[in-house]
Amino acid sequence: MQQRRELDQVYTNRKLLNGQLDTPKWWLPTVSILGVVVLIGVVVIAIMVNKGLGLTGLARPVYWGLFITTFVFWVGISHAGIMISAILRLTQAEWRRPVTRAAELLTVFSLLTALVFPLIHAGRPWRIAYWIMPYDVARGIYPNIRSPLIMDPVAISTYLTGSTLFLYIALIPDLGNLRDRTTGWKNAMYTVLALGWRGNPRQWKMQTVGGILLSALMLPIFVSVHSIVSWDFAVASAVEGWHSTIFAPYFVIGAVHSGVSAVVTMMALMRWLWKWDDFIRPEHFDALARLLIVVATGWLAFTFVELTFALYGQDAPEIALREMQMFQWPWNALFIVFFLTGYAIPVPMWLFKRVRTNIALMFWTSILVNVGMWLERFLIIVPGLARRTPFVYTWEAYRPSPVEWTIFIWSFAWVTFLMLLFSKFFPLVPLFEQKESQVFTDDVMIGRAKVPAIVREAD
Amino acid sequence: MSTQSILGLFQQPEPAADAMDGLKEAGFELGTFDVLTGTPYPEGAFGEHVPQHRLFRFPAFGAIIGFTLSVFLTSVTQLAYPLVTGGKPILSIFAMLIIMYEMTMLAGVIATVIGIIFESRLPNMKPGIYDTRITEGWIGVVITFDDDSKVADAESVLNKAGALEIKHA
Amino acid sequence: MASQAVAHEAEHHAPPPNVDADIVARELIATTSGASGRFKAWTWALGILSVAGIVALILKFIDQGDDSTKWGYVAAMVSFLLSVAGGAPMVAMAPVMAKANWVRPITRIASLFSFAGVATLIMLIPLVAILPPLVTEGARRRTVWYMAPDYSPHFWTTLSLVLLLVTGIMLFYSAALPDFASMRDHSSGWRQRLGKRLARGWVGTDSQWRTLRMRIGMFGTFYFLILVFVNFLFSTDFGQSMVPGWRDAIFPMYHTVSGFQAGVAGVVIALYFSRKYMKLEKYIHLDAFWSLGRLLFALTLLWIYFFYSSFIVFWYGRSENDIATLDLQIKGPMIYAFFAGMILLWFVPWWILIWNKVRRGTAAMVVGSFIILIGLLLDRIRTFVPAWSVPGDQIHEKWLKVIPETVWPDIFDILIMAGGISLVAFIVMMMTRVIPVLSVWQVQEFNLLAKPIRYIRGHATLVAKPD
Amino acid sequence: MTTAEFGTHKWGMVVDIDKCIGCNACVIACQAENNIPINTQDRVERARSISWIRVERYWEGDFPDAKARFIPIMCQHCENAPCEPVCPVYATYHNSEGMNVQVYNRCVGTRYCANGCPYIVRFFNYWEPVWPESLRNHLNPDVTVRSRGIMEKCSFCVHRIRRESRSARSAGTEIADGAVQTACSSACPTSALNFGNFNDPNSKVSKMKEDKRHYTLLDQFGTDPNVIYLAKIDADKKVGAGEAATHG
Repeated sequence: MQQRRELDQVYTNRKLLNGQLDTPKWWLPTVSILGVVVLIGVVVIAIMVNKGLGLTGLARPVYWGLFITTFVFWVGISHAGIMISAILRLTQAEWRRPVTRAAELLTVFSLLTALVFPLIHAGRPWRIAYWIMPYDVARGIYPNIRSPLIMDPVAISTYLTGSTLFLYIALIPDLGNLRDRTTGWKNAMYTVLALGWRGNPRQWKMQTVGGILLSALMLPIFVSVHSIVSWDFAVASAVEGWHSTIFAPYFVIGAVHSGVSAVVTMMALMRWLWKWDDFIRPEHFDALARLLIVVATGWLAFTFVELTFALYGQDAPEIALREMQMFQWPWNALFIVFFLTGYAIPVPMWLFKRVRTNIALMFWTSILVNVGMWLERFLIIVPGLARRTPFVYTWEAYRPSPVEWTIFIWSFAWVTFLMLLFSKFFPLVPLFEQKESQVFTDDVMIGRAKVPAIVREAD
Repeated sequence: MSTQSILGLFQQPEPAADAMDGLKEAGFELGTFDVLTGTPYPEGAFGEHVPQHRLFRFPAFGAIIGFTLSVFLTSVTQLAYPLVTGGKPILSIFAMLIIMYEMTMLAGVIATVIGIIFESRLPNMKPGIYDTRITEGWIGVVITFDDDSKVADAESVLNKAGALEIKHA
Repeated sequence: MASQAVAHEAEHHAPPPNVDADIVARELIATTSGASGRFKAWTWALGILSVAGIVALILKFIDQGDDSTKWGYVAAMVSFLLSVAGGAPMVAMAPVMAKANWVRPITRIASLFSFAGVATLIMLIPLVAILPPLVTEGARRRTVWYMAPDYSPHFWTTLSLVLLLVTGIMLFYSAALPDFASMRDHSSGWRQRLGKRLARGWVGTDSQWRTLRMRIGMFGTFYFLILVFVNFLFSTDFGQSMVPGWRDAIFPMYHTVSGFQAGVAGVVIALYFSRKYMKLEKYIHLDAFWSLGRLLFALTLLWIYFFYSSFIVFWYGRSENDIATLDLQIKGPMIYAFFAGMILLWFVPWWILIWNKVRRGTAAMVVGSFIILIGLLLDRIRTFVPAWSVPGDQIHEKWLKVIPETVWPDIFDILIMAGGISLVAFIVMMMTRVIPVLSVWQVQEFNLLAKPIRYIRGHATLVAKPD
Repeated sequence: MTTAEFGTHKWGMVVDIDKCIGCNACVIACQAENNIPINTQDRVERARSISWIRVERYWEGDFPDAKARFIPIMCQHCENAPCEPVCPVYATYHNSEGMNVQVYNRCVGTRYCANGCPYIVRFFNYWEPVWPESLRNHLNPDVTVRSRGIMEKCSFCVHRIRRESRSARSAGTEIADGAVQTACSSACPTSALNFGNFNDPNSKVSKMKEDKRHYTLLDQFGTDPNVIYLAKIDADKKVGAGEAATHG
């Protein structure tokens, strides 16, 4: 079995580094097409900043629309990374190994994208220097830390910094691997990045202990980020649909739901694009789907409690709002789609092992989930503002403008673009974790049955 | 006297472990010889001496620094610019708590990362003797000497354990 | 925390060797009989206390049955018992779902707690009788039963609690079948007869095992769902809806999570004592304490998270509802109970359990668990006592106009609380006489699946992960 | 905490609904005074019109005895304003004279404040404001012209207050009661809108707000507004008539 593993490592290197050592044929065309889309998006953003937010569909009383929805959506997606790599690392789930890095990447890039939206949705983005770089000692003007819009950047940048560093630490051994496989300028680059990695026990121990410690530290941040995002809405006592104490955990579990689904989507793509069939295997999808069933059901429970307590007050405006959200055109249609795609279609399907191990089905169901989760945020934010309370004297619904839709599409193109660019230079599957799982897994014979087993270090 | 080191390469963990044992018997003191692997092995798998580390101090220090900084930042910001908003107290502790929390965690994480890099003795621009096959699953046993007299018996130990190749540097 | 690394070095040794299956069965079944004198004394004391508590409950009902404002402490007690006795079996379930090996030996001790649901039920009965109807003097108070008939909260809460008890016992029993069988084979006297009757002809055929696992999974899932539902119903009907302005969507979840926390704490305590006084060091590994410690730590953080989530929203939104709630619960007379609860439920355990060394030991773990339980009791008091102290003619108002007086516990309340807690302990202790405190077959399975091995030169454990 | 305790003035308004005839003079006056861009048909249709004060019309009772009611609504200058704490740049805050002020050059246009406001009296400039050639020279020099991308709202005609306080200071006197009038209050033909200082116990507004009929809008949000409304007197209701007799 030693023999087999030794062969395996060469093979693992060859397969998992195929993105870096030799470029797949589809790579360049895809990246260039995405690049064009990204460019268009950037141009549209520039036009909007230049001409003004009149180009959006926003109108009183709906002052926040597609941008904030998409912002929340991407922050939600960013919860994939730490969910997979931290929680599953702490619970020592073996099947996390091939997806940890991709998940962390998704975190980093979706956060980068999310940060764009609050920026461009402001009336005078150039003035936001006041609160991204806030400490204007010269004029004695300081930001208002009581505002959730200050807590947001703080939390998100904390999360972004943390997960970027986390990503890098976990990347070092693979950088060492790449250094050994490359020549020329690439070799120089990897040599510098690998910081002179050798793989002696001390370094490996730091990898394991440090990984666990970082996970434990990232976990509370992970929870806090989306909670703070949810407080953007929950603190507004005058908006019935928003002012709910359950929002923090409700948003977090919703984020995990959409984030893990996004990871599933990405795993399927990785398996197809880079032909990593023997590394990203059906059992990984199976495990993730099991996790998703639990998460989705928990999320449904939170949704139920949220709704119950919205109506609990039995105040006319609140009930009117919920009625609008669920039974009035166009919200009712969106609500039905949201419920079907967010829960009613995927979760019952995942109950069958045949679906859980079918990559194509998992791919599509996970995409459905994210459609639903985006709609959920939309249905919380926009009808919440388009409420029909006393003194709201303009009642027509908010309709997103083409500009908003373009920028919305841009965000997806942008994330994918960054992912592919990264995949050109760094492995998407952590090689050393892959090899470690081969060292640490074994088969034991119990009676006649061959059972997969894991080596746990004794301590 | 010149510090030099030799690297014995093995394909299997067992002979590498034998080599480590042999080196112990041959009276090389711990720390002068080490094992290089392409993947983490369970602790003490090669009978190597498990390295000490003080990693857990770093996040603690970082958190303390971050916390003090955040207390200073948030409170001074509000006191230096005392504007009343929404009837909230000038020093709104419950709003401050959130930012204090984030900054504490951030400093903790950064300190931990610094700690990991420092404790794994990186960055190390002169890693010393190495072989690229180690990242292909080979296992290297590296011995460093102060005096060249012991090179020979180190080599003999490695050969006895069945080293496929011995590199000098 | 650096010292942890050193300690880690010190205790870096081979894992404890496995014990043969037949020895496991004999030794574990031996623990049921031959109770020590100290054990007997404690059981008697607790039994007397419980009886006293029940008597006090009856007397209180006769004496103050008409005045709902006096019953806050009983409500708090029910919530507390529901948390401990209801939450503990979850400790068995959740990791089993995650196929964690360390939990196998201790599932029994956790599921024993479900019998203590009897105590919860006993405490609930007078409360149900006293709970004000939905409609008082023509005005319907705010509940989750919008237009439902008047008896809904009373009926459904009781029913769901009974269901919880039944499901818990079924969960226990379906996992206990093989042990009854081994009692039938290895013990004598009434235990043997009991085993004979309850083993239902268990011989351990393949199909029997399959149905057993299926049953455990099924009842476990049911138990979880019902438990969440009970927490939801009780916290809303016997808590929130008693206060006009109290509208806190997170509270049911808060109640559930702190319930799990109390459950884990209870299990840790039970584990500690059975390990110490039944000489089960061989079977209850420190690994179990370690994992439970991490679980407890996470739940401790969750508590403060849930609390803060609701608090910050109240703090920003200044609507009457929010202010009324805050004034009643933490600004009002209950502020001391609140802060004490916060310190004991979050800060102290957090600071104790953050140390890996502590989580690897037993003594500090059990201290932390006791602290958590005390904190939880205080927390329940500060939520339920003010809630019930709202006069009956106000509870259908839109929001709370005047903060009611603090209700101090009278002699009845103290007796009832002491009785309730000791009743739980009493029931669990008695159950350990009936059936081995550790599940025999699961200890055997644990030993089967986890083998200490030599990995090249190092020591390790090989843990099999069957589907 | 509230700012009324420090600072000599606590400006506020008392609106006597009973006197309001819904003539919209206040709206026009405000529009002219505060350089508010013209609400073209397009802007009104897109729900992007700006009116710092508006007169809402609502019906009471059913046909045939339905009654048309009017209520002028402007920024309520709440003591516990939901709009203030959410602004990341202190662009809106509570000043020492009890007013909820909007600082245009700090505003970055997150529109968070507008979401928080239950009275919908905050407005966002979606475009650069434009006036027809004929009106270019009619702009009020005391009032900033708001550029696009920022919020604006009723300022209680703060420039008038400043003018009066300046002249009073130079004269070495206090601001006399009634000396400061907002554009709307001075334009109101029936003096339904009354502006003054609540800190001065014998100012007109302080007296008026003691009226039995006084109430504030949406008090369930606990915003504690500085705009007090006096309820409509219904001639058919005997009780109301009695109150009306005591308070002219």
